[in-house]
Amino acid sequence: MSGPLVVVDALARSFAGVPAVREVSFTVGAGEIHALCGHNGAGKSTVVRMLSGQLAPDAGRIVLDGEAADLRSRQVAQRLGVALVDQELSVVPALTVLENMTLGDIDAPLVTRRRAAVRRCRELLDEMGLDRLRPGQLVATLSMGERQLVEIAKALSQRARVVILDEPTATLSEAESRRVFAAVRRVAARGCAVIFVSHRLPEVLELCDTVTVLRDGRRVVTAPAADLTVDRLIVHMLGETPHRLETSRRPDPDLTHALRIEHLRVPGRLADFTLTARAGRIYALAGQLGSGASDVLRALAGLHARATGSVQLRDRAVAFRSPVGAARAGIAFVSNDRKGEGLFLDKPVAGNLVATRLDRLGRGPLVAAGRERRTARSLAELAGLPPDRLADPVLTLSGGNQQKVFVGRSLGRPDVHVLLLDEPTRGVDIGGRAAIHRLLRDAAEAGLVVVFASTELEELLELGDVILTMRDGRVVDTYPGGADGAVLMRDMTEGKDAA
Amino acid sequence: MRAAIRQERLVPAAALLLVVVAFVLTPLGTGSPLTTFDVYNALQGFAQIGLLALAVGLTMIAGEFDLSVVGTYAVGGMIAVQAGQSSAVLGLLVAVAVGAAVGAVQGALIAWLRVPSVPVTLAAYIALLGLAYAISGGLSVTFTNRDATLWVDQTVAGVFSPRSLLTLAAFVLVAVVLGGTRLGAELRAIGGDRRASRVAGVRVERKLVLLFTTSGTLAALGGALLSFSFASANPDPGLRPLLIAAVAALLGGASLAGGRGTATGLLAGALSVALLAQIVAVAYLPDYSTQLFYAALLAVVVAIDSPGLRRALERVRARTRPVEA
Amino acid sequence: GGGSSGAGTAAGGGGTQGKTIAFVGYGDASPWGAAYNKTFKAELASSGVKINDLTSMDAGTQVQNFNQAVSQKPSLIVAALWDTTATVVPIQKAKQAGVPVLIVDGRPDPAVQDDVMSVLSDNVKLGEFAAQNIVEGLKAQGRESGKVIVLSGTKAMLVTQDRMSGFGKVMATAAQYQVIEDQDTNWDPTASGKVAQQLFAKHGCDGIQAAYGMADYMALPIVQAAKQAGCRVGGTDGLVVTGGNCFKAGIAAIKTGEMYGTATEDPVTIAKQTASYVTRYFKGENPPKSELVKEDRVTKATVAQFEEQCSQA
Amino acid sequence: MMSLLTAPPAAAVRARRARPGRLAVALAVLVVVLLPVAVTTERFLTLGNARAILASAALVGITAIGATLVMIAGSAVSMAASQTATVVAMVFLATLDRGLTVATLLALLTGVVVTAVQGLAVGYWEANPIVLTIAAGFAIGGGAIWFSGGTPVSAAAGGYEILNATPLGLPLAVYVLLVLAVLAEWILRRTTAGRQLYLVGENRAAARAAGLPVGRVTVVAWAFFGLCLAVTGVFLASFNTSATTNLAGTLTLDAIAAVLVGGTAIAGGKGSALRTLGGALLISVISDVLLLRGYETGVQILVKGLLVLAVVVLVHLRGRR
Ligand SMILES: Nc1ncnc2c1ncn2[C@@H]1O[C@H](COP(=O)(O)OP(=O)(O)OP(=O)(O)O)[C@@H](O)[C@H]1O
Ligand SMILES: Nc1ncnc2c1ncn2[C@@H]1O[C@H](COP(=O)(O)OP(=O)(O)OP(=O)(O)O)[C@@H](O)[C@H]1O
Ligand SMILES: [Mg+2]
Ligand SMILES: [Mg+2]
Repeated sequence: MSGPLVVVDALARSFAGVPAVREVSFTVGAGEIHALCGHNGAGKSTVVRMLSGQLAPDAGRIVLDGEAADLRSRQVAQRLGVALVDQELSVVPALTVLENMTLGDIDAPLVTRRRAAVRRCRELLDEMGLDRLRPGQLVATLSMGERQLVEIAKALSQRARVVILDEPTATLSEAESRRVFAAVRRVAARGCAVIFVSHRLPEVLELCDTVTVLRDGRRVVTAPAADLTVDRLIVHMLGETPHRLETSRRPDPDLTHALRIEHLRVPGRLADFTLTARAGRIYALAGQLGSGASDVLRALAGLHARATGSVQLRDRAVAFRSPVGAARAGIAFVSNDRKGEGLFLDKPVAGNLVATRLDRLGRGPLVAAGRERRTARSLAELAGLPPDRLADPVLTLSGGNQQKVFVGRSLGRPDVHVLLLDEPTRGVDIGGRAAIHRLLRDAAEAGLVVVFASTELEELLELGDVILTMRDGRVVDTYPGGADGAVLMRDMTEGKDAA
Repeated sequence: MRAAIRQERLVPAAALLLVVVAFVLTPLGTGSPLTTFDVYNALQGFAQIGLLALAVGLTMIAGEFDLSVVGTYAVGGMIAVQAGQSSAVLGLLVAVAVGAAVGAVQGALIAWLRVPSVPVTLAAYIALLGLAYAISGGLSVTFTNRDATLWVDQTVAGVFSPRSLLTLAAFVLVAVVLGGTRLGAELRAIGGDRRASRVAGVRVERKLVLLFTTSGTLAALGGALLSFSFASANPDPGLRPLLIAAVAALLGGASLAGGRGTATGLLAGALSVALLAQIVAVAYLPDYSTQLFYAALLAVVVAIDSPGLRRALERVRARTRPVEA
Repeated sequence: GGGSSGAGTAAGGGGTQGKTIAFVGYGDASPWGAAYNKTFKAELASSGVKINDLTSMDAGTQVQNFNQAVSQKPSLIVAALWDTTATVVPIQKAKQAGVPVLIVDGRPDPAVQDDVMSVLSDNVKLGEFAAQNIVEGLKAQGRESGKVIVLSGTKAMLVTQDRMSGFGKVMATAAQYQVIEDQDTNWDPTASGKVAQQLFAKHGCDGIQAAYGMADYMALPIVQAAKQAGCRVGGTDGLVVTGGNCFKAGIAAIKTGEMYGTATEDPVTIAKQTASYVTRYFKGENPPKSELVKEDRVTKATVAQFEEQCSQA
Repeated sequence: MMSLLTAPPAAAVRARRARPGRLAVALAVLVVVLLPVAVTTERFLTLGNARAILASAALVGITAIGATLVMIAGSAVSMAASQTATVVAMVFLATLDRGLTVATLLALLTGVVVTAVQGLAVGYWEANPIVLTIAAGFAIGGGAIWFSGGTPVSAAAGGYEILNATPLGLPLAVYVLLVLAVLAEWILRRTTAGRQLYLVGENRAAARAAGLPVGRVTVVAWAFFGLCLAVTGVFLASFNTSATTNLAGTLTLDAIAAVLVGGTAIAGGKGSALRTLGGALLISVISDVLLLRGYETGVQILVKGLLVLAVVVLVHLRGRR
């Protein structure tokens, strides 16, 4: 084997006349782990989709092992040895773990040989640290992280020459990510070319051999990871250094505006949670998946019907077992599932911005069109959205801007007193992230109680006035103002006992 | 969550058990013992709707709904009779070929143009109904091939007939194919999450065309066998066969949301519905009581399958027992 | 047993006591069926005959139920047929099993005509009556010529075919009146209303002088459609409408002059006659193998006489 | 200031959209094909025929308008429409002896309650609407026979004739259809509940998580549908002057066909009552042309089905991104 295993040569692709990828070229050698970095909408996934046979390039070519490859479909790509973990979670909840492992696999025999398949599945699960799962278990019963791990295990198990992972770790905990890295390294050591896409820059630098940075569909640089630092990567991605947020910490002493949560419980998920959250401050729930952090938010938002306990806002009891009750009490929720539980993707940006306040936009049961337009426009301005996109479907916005719409929807509402956000910047690039953090900071300053959950250390430290670490459905510790990242990480992953 | 896996087996098992028990207990009400003929006749009823239920059920598993099967059923019966006057086998083959073609065309529209199946199959149903009318002049057509009529319904081993055996065979064949090959999982994957199946490498389009071709074939076969048995073909069977097939598929553990169901479940569903009709006949219950039974059974299916109802119950439970360790 | 008249020989004679009838009629969801079933059961209630209800609403279930009836070996099967050809084999099976069969309402398939007893509506006659109503009505208006539309019941049924043959026979005797449309509206009142609307648009009020709706509930929508299209109905120069299967609303329309006439085939009369036939048969009185119910033509002149009879359904 | 800044890109966006889509072309083709056939059909272009087209679209149209709201709200279709309309007609006729107003109100109440109850289950329990309405159809149909014994219901008294009036030559039902279509469109576009219908229909989980009153909005849609069904039932009753169990015939599927031909998405979130009106009229025109051209019943239905198929595919191609 002489030349590189994968040659991407002047690949280009546009959507509706707007270029998403412009003449991108790079190569990946056998055994190399090659990162693709870039801010949201830079074109990473578009490159990935062309490489994996989901999307036809407008121009350019892909050469695999010295031969020009026409990747017409996923099947063709698989036959040529390209395995994929898509950016979107792509396991089917209606199937078992085992069935998912072999679904669409061109090497799977037409007639199922069950015993052998179960054995192989077992091995793969163990390798991923998923020894608690049974091959016959429905994926619907798995947590999001477990599902992601199943998908990764599947891709890594295929007899592939090229393995592409598009943001595989976005929903994973630190510990889970480690296992994935180990597996990726094993696959690379076997002689595979690995293409790895992630927004988590430290992990990129740790895992990968080479990094290609994309910006606005163009390749900016390709360099050995050893020659890069996080800061230099960011400069490449954005073309400038982002300014860090300075945080103001002025607590509102007025406890009458507080959100009082007492003994909040969700059977099987949240053991006991008590917190008095004051207006004007941002509370950060630090916890990996399954820690209960996101369950606190979901319970408060009325999405856990089995939640018990007592919740008071401004000295009034909150009917928190239904979303309507929570909303009526003044609680707004931004889910971590933007597509499924967040935006109305086919509706225009303006319609999404006003979706939750239609009842306040007119007299009685009517919606006043003029008021609606004005509200949408001022919200777009507030959220930093391009005003010329107000009439476009949200679907056509980049991930970062979609998230701004999602957050912006709950801003400037006199009836909202509490803002709950689950992973407020999931899959959002650094620029978009800073903008969203600014929005949340402003919201707190305006007198809202802000509570968010996150798995990202940086975000927790940057945004949280009070940080609560959580693990196994309980609060591990509370850090009012400033905390050490290492301490947080230890709390989240090991709890107090290890201390 | 876990209920999902159990449900596709629990519902058909419970439905069948319930109906079988009721069937066995009918002598208590009527005073006359059950005979093998009662079982034979129930299986005849099963033969009448079984293939239709299988066709509808399969499309449901893949997250689609084929309304046109009842049109294909009518056209299939009509063609089998008209083309089969001299040779029943020929008639059967022509009918099945037409059914397959009709299904394939719809499948192609649904798969390649990605039009949802309800609009397409509704329109196709109307057109097929018209076709059945047009080729028969709106009249029932008599099947003069007496041998075939007698053959399909002759008693085999006391309780079976060639017709019910063919229907059973179709179920077994589908069960083997779905259970023993990748096809079963792929069908459920398509119904469960189409995008993910595509990303995983399932050839969704081809599978959909295959699926609708199969449902067209099964429906036409069902219609043909029925016409042979009746010695006549009726251009307009009405919507009832479709609704009963849907009831059978739903009792068989399939769900309109897709991704759920097995061939054995569908078999149990179809048998339940057929037995229920037989109970109504044996116990001399009024005809409309079948409708009320279907309504009651479907109400249970609806209740089991309603996430909001489950949540409401949980909410009540959480409120009545607020603090627990 | 006597029963020399019937096809079966086993059950006739010996009185009504202890006899069972398997009743494979139309289900109660059909209004005609409901009235028939009620009367038939009531008539035999005191006779000691046990009636096993196997009525149903569609051909498929009916075949099942017919076979079920045969297997139970009742003294007699009484059946009203949805699909005449589909019941050929079941009737033959009944014959083989020695179970006598009595067909009511529409005639059975000619292939098994000789294997059964029957009490039949006179559908040919009913068709003739309808045509007579139209011819008489048009003549009364002094018309030299006229165009007629027919909205029929399901063409696939012998009942419809028989009525059309009677209708055609009489219309042929009045060549000045011409049938210009004959549409199958499937015993569906909505469909017949809709088609009527379109036919009035197609031919205009001047283009249609008379209409035959095969049942009153199909003729009344024609009246409404004509009125909504701005056409005159009844009177000296309006549309002449005739119905069939007389019932209450039809009688009312005849009284107001909106319908010229109708014909009987009311379920009560035939149900009573069937009950009497059954009784005679069980008592060994050897009723004729096939009886026709006497049908009547109903017009304004005779409406009072049939009002009671037609208001049961 | 703002508009100055944004004008050019907005125009660009609009220009991008204004390109004739595949559908515009396809619909144009359809019109080009249909129009000559229609206008060369004898008596097609007459007042009487226009009246017939409107009149024959009226009852299916009224039901379809209601079904549009239900479909937009993401509740797909109801398989119990014809049974509900029939029962309403029976209630109306049976209570006419208490006066037209009382009978009408009772009939409307019946339709609204029977249908809104299903809406409750769909809205609050997230019951599958198709399964639920198949069950409801069986229950209503079977129950009606059980209670009535199958006897047809005749008008208990007169007074309904006014509903068959034809002001300005058009049946009253046509006016009611137009009023209901405009009312529905207004509800959909201008009221909070209407706007929320689209949101609930497009993404129910998102609407729920956002605290929108998903259940209430769904019930509103179904109640309106029930009202439309009831109106259909009342007109059916007065048109036929008596109600048998098959009174509403093929109403269920006819209404669904009209909604789909009008381009409402079966999955919810998109659609319009006025376009449903168009769909009902288009189907009516097609049937009318075929009848006027003298095709036999079978060919009429066959061609109608094929044209509905063509329209459904065309409409869908446009809706696709
Ligand atoms: N199917 C599509 N139709 C139209 N535009 C698209 C489509 N897919 C992607 N785009 C656009 O192409 C650009 C590149 O998107 P891509 O998904 O490749 O970005 P990315 O770098 O993967 O971003 P992220 O980090 O958010 O995943 C974006 O502007 C996006 O909106
Ligand atoms: N699905 C789509 N259909 C049509 N056009 C699209 C679609 N997605 C993106 N585009 C177009 O591609 C262009 C680039 O999209 P992108 O989402 O990167 O814009 P952006 O708002 O600058 O992103 P970001 O805020 O992440 O930098 C946009 O102007 C948009 O019109
Ligand atoms: Mg961008
Ligand atoms: Mg991406």
